[in-house]
Amino acid sequence: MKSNKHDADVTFITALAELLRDNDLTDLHVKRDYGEDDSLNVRVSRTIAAPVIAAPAPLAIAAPAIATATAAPATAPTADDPANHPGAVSSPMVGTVYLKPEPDASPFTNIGATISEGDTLLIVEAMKTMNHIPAPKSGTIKRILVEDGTAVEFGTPLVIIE
Amino acid sequence: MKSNKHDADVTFITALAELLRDNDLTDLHVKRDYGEDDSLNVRVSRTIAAPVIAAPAPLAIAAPAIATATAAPATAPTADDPANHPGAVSSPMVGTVYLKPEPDASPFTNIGATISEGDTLLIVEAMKTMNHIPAPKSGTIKRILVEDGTAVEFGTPLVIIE
Amino acid sequence: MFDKILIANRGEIALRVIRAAREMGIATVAVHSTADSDAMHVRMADESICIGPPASHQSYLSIPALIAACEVTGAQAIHPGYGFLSENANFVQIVQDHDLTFIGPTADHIRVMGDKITAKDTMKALGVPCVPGSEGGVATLAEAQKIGAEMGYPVIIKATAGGGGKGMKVAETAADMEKAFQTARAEGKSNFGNDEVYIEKYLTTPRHIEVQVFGDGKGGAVHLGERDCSLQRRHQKVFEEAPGPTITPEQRARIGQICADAVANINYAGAGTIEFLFEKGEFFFIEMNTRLQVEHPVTEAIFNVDLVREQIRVAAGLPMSFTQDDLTIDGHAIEVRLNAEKLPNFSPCPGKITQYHAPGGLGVRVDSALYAGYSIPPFYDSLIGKLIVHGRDRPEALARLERALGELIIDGVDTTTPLFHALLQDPDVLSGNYNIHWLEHWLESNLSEG
Amino acid sequence: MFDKILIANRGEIALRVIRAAREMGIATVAVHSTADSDAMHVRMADESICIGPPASHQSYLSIPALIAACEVTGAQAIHPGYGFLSENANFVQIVQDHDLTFIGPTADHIRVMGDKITAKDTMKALGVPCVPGSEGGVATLAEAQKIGAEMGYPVIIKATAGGGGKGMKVAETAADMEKAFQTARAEGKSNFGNDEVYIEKYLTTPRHIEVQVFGDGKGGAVHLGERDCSLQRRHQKVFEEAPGPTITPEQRARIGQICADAVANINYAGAGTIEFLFEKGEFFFIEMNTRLQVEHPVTEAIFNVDLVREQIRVAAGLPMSFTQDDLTIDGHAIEVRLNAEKLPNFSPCPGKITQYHAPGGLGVRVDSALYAGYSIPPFYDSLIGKLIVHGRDRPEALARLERALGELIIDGVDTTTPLFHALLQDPDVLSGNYNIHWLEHWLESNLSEG
Repeated sequence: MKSNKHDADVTFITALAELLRDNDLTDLHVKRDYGEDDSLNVRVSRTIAAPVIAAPAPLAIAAPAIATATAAPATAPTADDPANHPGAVSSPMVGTVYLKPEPDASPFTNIGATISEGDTLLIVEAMKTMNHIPAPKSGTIKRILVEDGTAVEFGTPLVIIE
Repeated sequence: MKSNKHDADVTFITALAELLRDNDLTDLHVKRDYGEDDSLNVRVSRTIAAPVIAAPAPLAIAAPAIATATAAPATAPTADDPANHPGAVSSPMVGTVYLKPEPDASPFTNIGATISEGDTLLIVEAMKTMNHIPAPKSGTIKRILVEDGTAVEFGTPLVIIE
Repeated sequence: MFDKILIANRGEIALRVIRAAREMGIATVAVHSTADSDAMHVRMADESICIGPPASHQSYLSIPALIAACEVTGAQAIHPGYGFLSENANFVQIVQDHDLTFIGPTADHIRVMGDKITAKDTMKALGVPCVPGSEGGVATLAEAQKIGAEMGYPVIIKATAGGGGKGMKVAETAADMEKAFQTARAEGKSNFGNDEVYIEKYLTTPRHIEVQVFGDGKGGAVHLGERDCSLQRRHQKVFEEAPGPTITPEQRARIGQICADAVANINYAGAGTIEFLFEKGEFFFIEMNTRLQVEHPVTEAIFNVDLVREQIRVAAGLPMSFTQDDLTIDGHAIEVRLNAEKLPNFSPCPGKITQYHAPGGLGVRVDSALYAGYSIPPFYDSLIGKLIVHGRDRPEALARLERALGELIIDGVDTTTPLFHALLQDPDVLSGNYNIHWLEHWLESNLSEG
Repeated sequence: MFDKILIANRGEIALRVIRAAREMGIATVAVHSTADSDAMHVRMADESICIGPPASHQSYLSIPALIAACEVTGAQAIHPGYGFLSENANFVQIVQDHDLTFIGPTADHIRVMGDKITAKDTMKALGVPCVPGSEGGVATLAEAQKIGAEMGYPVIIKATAGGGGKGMKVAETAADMEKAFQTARAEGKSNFGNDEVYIEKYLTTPRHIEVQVFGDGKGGAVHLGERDCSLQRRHQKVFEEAPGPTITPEQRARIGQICADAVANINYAGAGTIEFLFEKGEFFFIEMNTRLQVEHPVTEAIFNVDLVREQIRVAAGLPMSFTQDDLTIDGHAIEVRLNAEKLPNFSPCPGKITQYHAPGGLGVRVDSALYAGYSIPPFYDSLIGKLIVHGRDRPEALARLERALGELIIDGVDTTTPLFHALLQDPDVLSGNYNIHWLEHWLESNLSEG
């Protein structure tokens, strides 16, 4: 019983902490009465290591933006950049992506499909050569990040396998 | 029984500490009443390493040093710069300092001398004109910061009166 | 030659003079106000000396401070740059009285050219074409009306002591004369303490064309062609080019020779600029500037000469290093003035420069005292840099200007850079089809909308 | 004219090409490795595309990646810069096979000039003076000894396939021949898989003089005088100037005409450089570089032309924009190469640039892809910038160089800047009295002490 309460409490407080962090809060008080003689009083706080990030430093070290150039999108990977996903398969070359072997054929694979290591995921065409891109591991196709016929750079994430 | 409670409590508090760390928190209070005569009051806190404030900022905003120029001494006043002394008398003009009215005469004043507001402290010669620099207040000459015959800029501290 | 010179100025022009001196092996003394301790000209000079508090009249305009600074540093000559004391005859006299050399013309030449009527009379006598106008001051309305009738309207009434657009009134027709005459007199009186006025033919859409001259002080002189500086806002030039897009080689040779002869005739020494209004193929003298101009780099670009070096040479008694025959035009150059000003009102915008990156590559020159981390003080002129481009012809120079503007990064303050990006989209600017009123009209119809 | 070109290079030369293209209104595609995502050429181009990982052979040298990058971006032509694929005939062929334009000469011209013996035979047939030497390969020691006796010692034995100083041995006298011959063969074999050698007269203190040529691909060609690039360390140029301080106008006109005629004769297209050793008034052909050189800006400065613009024009089938008569020398120019290298060993010094401030003012050009905050990656060449100065004569250019070096600020990494400060104190550099061995000797006696 008590152990159950502990587990329940930890789960609850964990949720609060996540809530705090996800919402970038610094302080949270909760007083919870579960019934007679059964109450919980929680305070969760957090110091954001933030003042450091302000400062003129980033400005000074930020790279110059060239006014007239229609700059390429920033390449710095962010937390939710699919390229950082452990199951991401990146393009090994510059080229044009084809998801189907021929215009009228069905795609090599689909979201949700189960694939085996070595199966062709898609084609990257470069220099009129069709390069089959094989699955580096077996698993399930979670996402397809490119559209048929689009250009990709070296390193562009193509699909996510889990 | 008690031991069981301890175990349970330790497990609970360990879980709280992990929770704190995983969520990057700094402080956590828990007051838990499990029923009559059975309560737990926990505070878990954590100091996050601070020295983040270092950063390359000062470098980036530091002014360029010109390699070939024998640059003038840095003019930024420091804590023990006499110019910051509340009793400092600064030169109101560019020129050459003379501590004596004539080469063979005695100096206008000396360290330790008591002077009255308006007394001549020294002369700054500019454009062949001898400018008598008067004491802005009465007091004792604590320091004479310039030598006879040297050049001074606007703002150069000359003497300190206390 | 001098061992050491003092530069009685600040900002990019002080830097300009330091650069020339350093290349000649001459040591430099920078002077500065307390507000300019960290300024680039202070850092770049061999020595520096603080001459006063921020206010110009107590520092950069303080003659005793400047003379004393020479005395304590042993500087033998003073380069005045432009602005400040550069056209102050009294200063020149005092410099000479202290056995120092003023790098520029004599006090007499500055005095003569500093008075509009004397300047015009002198130039007329030297054969320089002038705007038809009254011979000297016009004392009465009746006389003004007589002159207006003879000359043909429109005419302009100007205060003899005037400047900066004050004390100037246009009479479009005879009916306007009375009011214009009285207003100009009143403004002259209240602004300059002198109600004398003169009358000139009024040109409707002239260009501002100025001829660069250089004299050796001993009766020798050359011209270095013209600059077209018609793009002005409130009588302030913002975009200058050389050669002038509408000036023919024959026109250049003719007016250039007239100007060179004129300054040779009076034994003028050093750099000077004779400014004209130019309309329908005719030049009309406005005034002579007895100093280096802000826009001198466009002339340097197309002739591959260093005008500041030449000023120092002549001041030291050396002959000029070029003759008229050496001076042939190579290509086309444009300068734009980068001001720390916020559009659309051109309000001054001092502050800290967080990032600075100058454009580079072929045919690009930047004259600026900026650096990353520098704080532009609020006490002085808003000119923070000049971007000068040089190409084989005008289209190449225009393309290069646009390219270079795109590379320029000045962060932390607003600048006039967007104005030039916009101007480079305008067909009139691209074709060179503008006059001294063009920019004011353009600003009205463009910038107010944004 | 092209709408869009791809630049198959990085660093300052990629920037150089982007600048020319932008001034011509041509869109640009930058390619880059993953190590260069933040590089200036990526930021400056209209579009950019990542073509591979840091290693050059998988990115900047990857022909399939470059062709694919053209295909996906629609670029119609490729500018190779210098280095990387700029003299790779196979690449040129593949570019053409994909209906793209290579901005440079034909694959055949690159192939002919890429082989030392074929190049020399071709040039000799075209009337270009060559170092006296064996006619083709020398198979036996006996033959080598016979040639040495006829030509007179010293002679040099070189591997046909050699380069970079490998497979080259000097025989000072007849007694040295056997050893030198065997060693050169062995080095050729082990380094280049080919033991064929040839023999040339050995010059003791020659200067490196190179003639800039430009062909229209249709039998028209001009020369743009010479550059003296004798100041070299381990066969790497560090300081280049034009015109050559010891070349007379007559020598220039004669060798220039010979070179222009030679490339006209073979319908050469675009920029090329014919390199000579120069000793006692005689020119001896070394090799022809069928591309833009690092040091091309000194030629641009004294002729006021844009060689990259001209390359693009000719590649697009347009005529050259100048004739030989248009090309007159104006002044003197010097370039110094700023490398991220630590003296005295010139060890590469990649790292983060904490401060960057380029020199400015009259006659100063900076070609550099640096900016404050940029990290120089460790994977590529250590050249991080070029400082080019232009003056009316050599002393003015030297003084300007010293002045500009004093203004340059590159903090965070070591650079070769101190080398140039030191060289500018040396009487031989100031008088132009140097040859291809001078710098190595100077470094031995100067830098090792420090």
